[in-house]
Amino acid sequence: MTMTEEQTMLWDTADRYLRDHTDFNQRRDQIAEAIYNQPEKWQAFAEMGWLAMPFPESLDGLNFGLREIAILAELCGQYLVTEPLIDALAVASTVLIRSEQAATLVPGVISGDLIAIAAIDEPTAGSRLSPSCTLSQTDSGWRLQGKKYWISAGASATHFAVLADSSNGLAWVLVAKNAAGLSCETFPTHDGKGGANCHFDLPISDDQILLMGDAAAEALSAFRECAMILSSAETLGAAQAALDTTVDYTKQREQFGQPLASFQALQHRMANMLIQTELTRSLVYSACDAADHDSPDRGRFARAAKVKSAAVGRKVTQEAIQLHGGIATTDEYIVGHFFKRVTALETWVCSKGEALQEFIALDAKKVASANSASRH
Amino acid sequence: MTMTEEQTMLWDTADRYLRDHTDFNQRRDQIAEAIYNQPEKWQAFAEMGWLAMPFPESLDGLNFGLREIAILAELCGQYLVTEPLIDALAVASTVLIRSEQAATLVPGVISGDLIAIAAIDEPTAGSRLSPSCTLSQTDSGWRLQGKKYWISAGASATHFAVLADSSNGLAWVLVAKNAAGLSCETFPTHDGKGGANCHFDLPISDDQILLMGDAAAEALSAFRECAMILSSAETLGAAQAALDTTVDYTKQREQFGQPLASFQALQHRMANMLIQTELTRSLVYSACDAADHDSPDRGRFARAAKVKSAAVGRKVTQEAIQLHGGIATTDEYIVGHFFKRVTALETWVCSKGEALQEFIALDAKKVASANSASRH
Amino acid sequence: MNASSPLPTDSDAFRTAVRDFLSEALTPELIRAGERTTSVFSDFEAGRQWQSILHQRGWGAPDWPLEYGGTGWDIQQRYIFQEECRQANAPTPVMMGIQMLGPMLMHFGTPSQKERFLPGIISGENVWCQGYSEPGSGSDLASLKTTADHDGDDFIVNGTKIWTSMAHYSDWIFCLVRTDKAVKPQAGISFLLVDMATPGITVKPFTSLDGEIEQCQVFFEDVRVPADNLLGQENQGWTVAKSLLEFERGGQHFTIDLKKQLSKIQRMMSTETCRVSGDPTFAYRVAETQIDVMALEQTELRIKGSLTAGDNPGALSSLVKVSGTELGQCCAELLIEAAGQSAIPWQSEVLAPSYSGSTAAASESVTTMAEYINSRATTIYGGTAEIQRSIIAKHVLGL
Amino acid sequence: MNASSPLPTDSDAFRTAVRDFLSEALTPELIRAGERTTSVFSDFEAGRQWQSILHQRGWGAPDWPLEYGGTGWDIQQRYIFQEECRQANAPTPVMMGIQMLGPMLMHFGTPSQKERFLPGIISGENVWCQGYSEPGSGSDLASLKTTADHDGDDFIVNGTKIWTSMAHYSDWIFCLVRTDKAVKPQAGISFLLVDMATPGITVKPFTSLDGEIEQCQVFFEDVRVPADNLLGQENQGWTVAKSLLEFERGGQHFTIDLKKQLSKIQRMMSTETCRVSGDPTFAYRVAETQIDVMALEQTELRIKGSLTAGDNPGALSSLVKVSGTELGQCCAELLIEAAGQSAIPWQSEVLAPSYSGSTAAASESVTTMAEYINSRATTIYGGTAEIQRSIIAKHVLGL
Repeated sequence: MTMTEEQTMLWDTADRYLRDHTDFNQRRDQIAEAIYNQPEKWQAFAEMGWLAMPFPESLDGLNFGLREIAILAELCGQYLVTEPLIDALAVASTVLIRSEQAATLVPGVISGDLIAIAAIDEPTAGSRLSPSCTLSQTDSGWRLQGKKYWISAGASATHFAVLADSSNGLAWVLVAKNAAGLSCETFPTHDGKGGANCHFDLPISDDQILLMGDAAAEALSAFRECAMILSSAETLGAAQAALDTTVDYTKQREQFGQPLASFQALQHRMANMLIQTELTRSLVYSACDAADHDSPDRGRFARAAKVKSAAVGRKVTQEAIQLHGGIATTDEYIVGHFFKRVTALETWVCSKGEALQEFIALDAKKVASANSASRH
Repeated sequence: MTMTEEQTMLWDTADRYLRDHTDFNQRRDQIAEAIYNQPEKWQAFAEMGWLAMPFPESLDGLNFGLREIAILAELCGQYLVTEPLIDALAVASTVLIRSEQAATLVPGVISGDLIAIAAIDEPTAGSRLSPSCTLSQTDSGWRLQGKKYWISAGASATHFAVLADSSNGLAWVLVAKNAAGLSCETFPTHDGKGGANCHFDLPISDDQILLMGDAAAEALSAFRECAMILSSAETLGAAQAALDTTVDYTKQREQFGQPLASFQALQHRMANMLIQTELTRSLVYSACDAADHDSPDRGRFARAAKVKSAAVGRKVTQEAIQLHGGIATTDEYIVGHFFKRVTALETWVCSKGEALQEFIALDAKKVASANSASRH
Repeated sequence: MNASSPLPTDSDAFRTAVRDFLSEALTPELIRAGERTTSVFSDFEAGRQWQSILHQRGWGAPDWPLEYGGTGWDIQQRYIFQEECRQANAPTPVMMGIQMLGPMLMHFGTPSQKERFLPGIISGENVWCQGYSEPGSGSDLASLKTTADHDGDDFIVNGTKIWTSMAHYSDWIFCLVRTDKAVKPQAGISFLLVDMATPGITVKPFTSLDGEIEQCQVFFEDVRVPADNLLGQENQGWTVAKSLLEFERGGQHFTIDLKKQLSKIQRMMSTETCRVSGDPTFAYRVAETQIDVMALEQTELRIKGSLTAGDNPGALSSLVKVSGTELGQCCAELLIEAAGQSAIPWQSEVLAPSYSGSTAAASESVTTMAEYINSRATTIYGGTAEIQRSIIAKHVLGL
Repeated sequence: MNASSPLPTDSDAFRTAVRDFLSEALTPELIRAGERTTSVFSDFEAGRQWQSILHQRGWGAPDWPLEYGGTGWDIQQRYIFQEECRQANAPTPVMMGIQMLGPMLMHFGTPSQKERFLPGIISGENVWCQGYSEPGSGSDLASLKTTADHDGDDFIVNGTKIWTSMAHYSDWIFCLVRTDKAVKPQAGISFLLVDMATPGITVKPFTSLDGEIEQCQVFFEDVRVPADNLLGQENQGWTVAKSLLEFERGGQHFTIDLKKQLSKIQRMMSTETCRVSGDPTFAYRVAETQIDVMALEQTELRIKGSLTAGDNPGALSSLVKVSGTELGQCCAELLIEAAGQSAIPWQSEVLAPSYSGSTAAASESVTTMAEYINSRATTIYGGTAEIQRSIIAKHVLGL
């Protein structure tokens, strides 16, 4: 029940690379210059095979499971990676891979050239599940019209995978960021990922339409589940790092002639942080396993992991700031950045509240089916 | 904004009487013998005028407000009074007083001879607001049929004020406990008040029908509001007493060579108990004032007090047990009894959940009317 | 603690076998004793009877090694067994001998001690209680004052123990006593096994908050105990006890009971007469608790996994105890809210397994109030939640 | 603390007068500065301008006594004034001089100190910052190390102060310095008023977590301060500071802002595009927060009542600060959830009062993320929540 040898190797390699290539002050400078994805880092990710992990060997992928990708996500949380790793992998492994264009697109993902980011949020009355952005047939072919806003990591995208409504139901459409008819405003975000707001009004060729109808809906569902799990894993990594930072700091910092760590009220609060972080860890890993083994409970586990990690990530990083005191409120100190990243992850793709509502719905189904089974 | 002189006097007198006439071990013995209302105590309550407080001078009452009755309720919480004081006053001041029989009945309440307890809960699908218990007209007159269960203080009742459904809407019916056709099982309760389950199937004379239709519904609403406030006040008194007991105990009890009270983690938890108890106090007194001044916000305040006191009473008494340790889990030590009483008060007449739902409904109404006012 | 945690894979055949046994062996009265359990222990006589039945089947102590009468089951099977017992409402016997003393006897006992005591423990013939806490020594156990002085080949014990569960039913008590006052507190403690029938012992039962009797105070006045009854070396009692505490914490599967409570809550929520059935926040709170229970279950599995792999789960056990007991309190709160006013009656007599009459409380809420009240003790006994948090702070976080 | 708490009775005429003044005096730019306030302080220049306008109207320091330029309003009127200012989105100036130093000057200052400093404070001409905390002395303030040594008629100050809000804009600083190292920590501290233009002072601003600059570190290197600038007796600085802390805690009306935030949450909940509009649990959480805010408001009124009656509200002030700040954090959480993904853009430039263009964030969520981030600091500055709880434990509960 420990990590497999392969998983341990992956963890160690990724941990070493990120430790060696992460500098907190440099990160702040880059963000200030609106650099959210360093080309040399992204290239290194590609070379280490991270961008190939979810794909089948037939597409030159490494055929890894979510459990392995979650290792990267956890480390992204720990090292405050701003590169669009989980963003790009979540879309590629659930939407691009399902399309007929997979064989053309996936190599670009693996090489690092194609960074497709999901565009699902809208400023208007549409929801992430039923968009008001439309893909419609005109005399001269398809046309995509509408707005997609608040796209996390959108500043690093080469393409957007746009969720739209069509006469055939949902559709996923791939649009290059530099396409004529796409006006895209990028902006900084507090977590350093860089975002984008997009207005689409442009013709779409058939090969840009990735999926339509049921297949698109299925991909949306898979994408959301994948995003829930990866955001949970990254939150876990950030929470653990915030806890570790706090433990280190309180051991060193003295007040009233003794280390903060010797105050019982603070000790018990750090114990709570550990308890909650470990409980979250169990759920996150189990959610990965449930997905990788296609367990009938996979949907419940993904949502449970999302709900728990969102609550715990918030609480643990808030406590980390409080236990540090003043220093944690400056941008120059790392611990607040875990808090900011966890805050952004809370609402990415699926909020805690949405996940909880979906958990209840899935649970009611499960109870109903168990009851009907027991009646037979 | 301090208590009026009259209120202070009332508090001091009641406090002195209850302190002098309360013995914790005696209380346990009495409960074991199923004595929930000591006749000599009840007589003393009557003589001190406590049973006359809510009634107008025209009925020889003292014409006090809820703020004054809440002082008694608070002290009942502090001294773990098992006598049906708030139970009897809540019904008498909202239901009996509204009836045509008030002039006949209230003197009995004031003298202590008539103890009418509200019978509203039902074991069947009816709710406390729309009973399945029926008052119906037969050839030979009225007939009351149905069950009322889990009547707190029911063991001390001389009469039940039964909420029933009739062809004219709601009805309040007064039934003597020894009436033929009423089968009443009394039972002990963990809070020492003693309860009753009743099956009614008996003829009812006109003078037993206290209220019907809109007047009955109005009385129900007044009764519930009064019960919410008095249960909040009693909860406040019990929570304060549990806190005081805990503070005293932790100052004396030593572990690891120092008083428990010197451990910071425990200090901060006791500080939280104080903070929450004081916040509750403010709401409870304000709810009384709102009711006594017939403020448009009286309904919101009553529900706010109920919600807050239920949450705080639970938390504070649970913490009191935890901070004591083993000794608090025995029936021989007082602090657990505050917890048990607060637990019973949580669901009496109106639960925290119901109060919260009603608060939201009232709030929506308030927002809507404010909006419509601002449009004019 | 970076262990991956596979989901449980049921061994269906094993489960069926257990289930078949239970449906045969459990009488209606035993089942009622299980159903009307309001604390850790079921009705004492029902529990003793059930232990004897299990022992006859060879299942008296599934956690013990085969050589001492264990079952040879793997961890998964032991979990399934426990789960099925709870689902079938088997009563819970007094387990201090099996769960706590047994493993320590195996580890520290002389061959003759093992031979003398283990059979009576597994058969349920000898019921044991635990004498650790004293009136002045709760969380600060090492400050205990009960003395055992040498007198020829015997010890003479004087002092008192408190919070001794089921002492009034017990045949034996294992206790910590002070054998050296000159050294620092933990170094002068020994571990003694004492026959409760020895002259000089008196037992004063306490009525618990729920009105039942489980806790006792035990008084020792010049109680003569043969030196043979010393477990481990003299003045090494703290080491023996510490391993016991570790074992107590590691061996618990809280989620079996938690899941059972959650099912009950969900059943109640879906009945029309339930006060909370229409309240969406109640459903959300139940769902959040469910998620917490899932997280704890997966953590228990991680620990089981590391036990299988031979690792020391260490302070993760404290984590499980804190979360398990606090989630139990949370479930008890949800249940009391779902029961509402229908849980107020307090009828001790209906808790007897022989009672089959009607109850003043709603039938599904007969035990709810007592369970809620008793749930408050779960974060106090066996090492308070505060002590567990301090252990985590010290041993996991290094504070 | 058994005070009864009547509901507030509004003085409608007064409220109307204030409202009329505000609607005349507040320019669109000032209002935008108020709207886009993300912490305690609005845009500095807008705040200074507003203070000057208030001063011209005679309302520069409503809490001050009439003789020093106060308004003579009763507590209720001051509350209404503050409420109307917040409702109208008036900017919040830097208030350390008015709220903190002013009262202490009146109490401890010499006649010439009062004459010299108070007019500049109330007019907004002289902005003051507070120099208490040091890098090694946060909660443990008495351990501060900045020294002031006698040199003729002057003090020579050396050391550093941290978390000095708005020091980079301030004309003066009031600080605690050590004037006697031989006595126990609290006894050797003095209270000094220092011109920020004095040679030897350097200010290093910090970027806060939200990207804005409010906090600074101030360095003193052989800074010469006239002995006239000593407030109170030498070595009595702790007494001066303590009364200041009391004043800071007692003088706050948290519920004005809390109610404003709750209104905004309710407005957002009722819009179709809001992510939480259909979520009943969100509505319940808002309601529970509302109830907590009502409880705090009634508690503030109780304290105001006892102030009016001349009593010392004592540690109830700590209670109000803990609850007020923690409820503010709770509201900030509800807001961030209501805003959802629409709050992620981080555009510093749009916070400027002169900015009237479009924003990447949803218009109602422009300040939401920054407010949420900054809310975390409210339980740290001005005495952490932990310190407040310790004060309550010690001074109210006597632990």
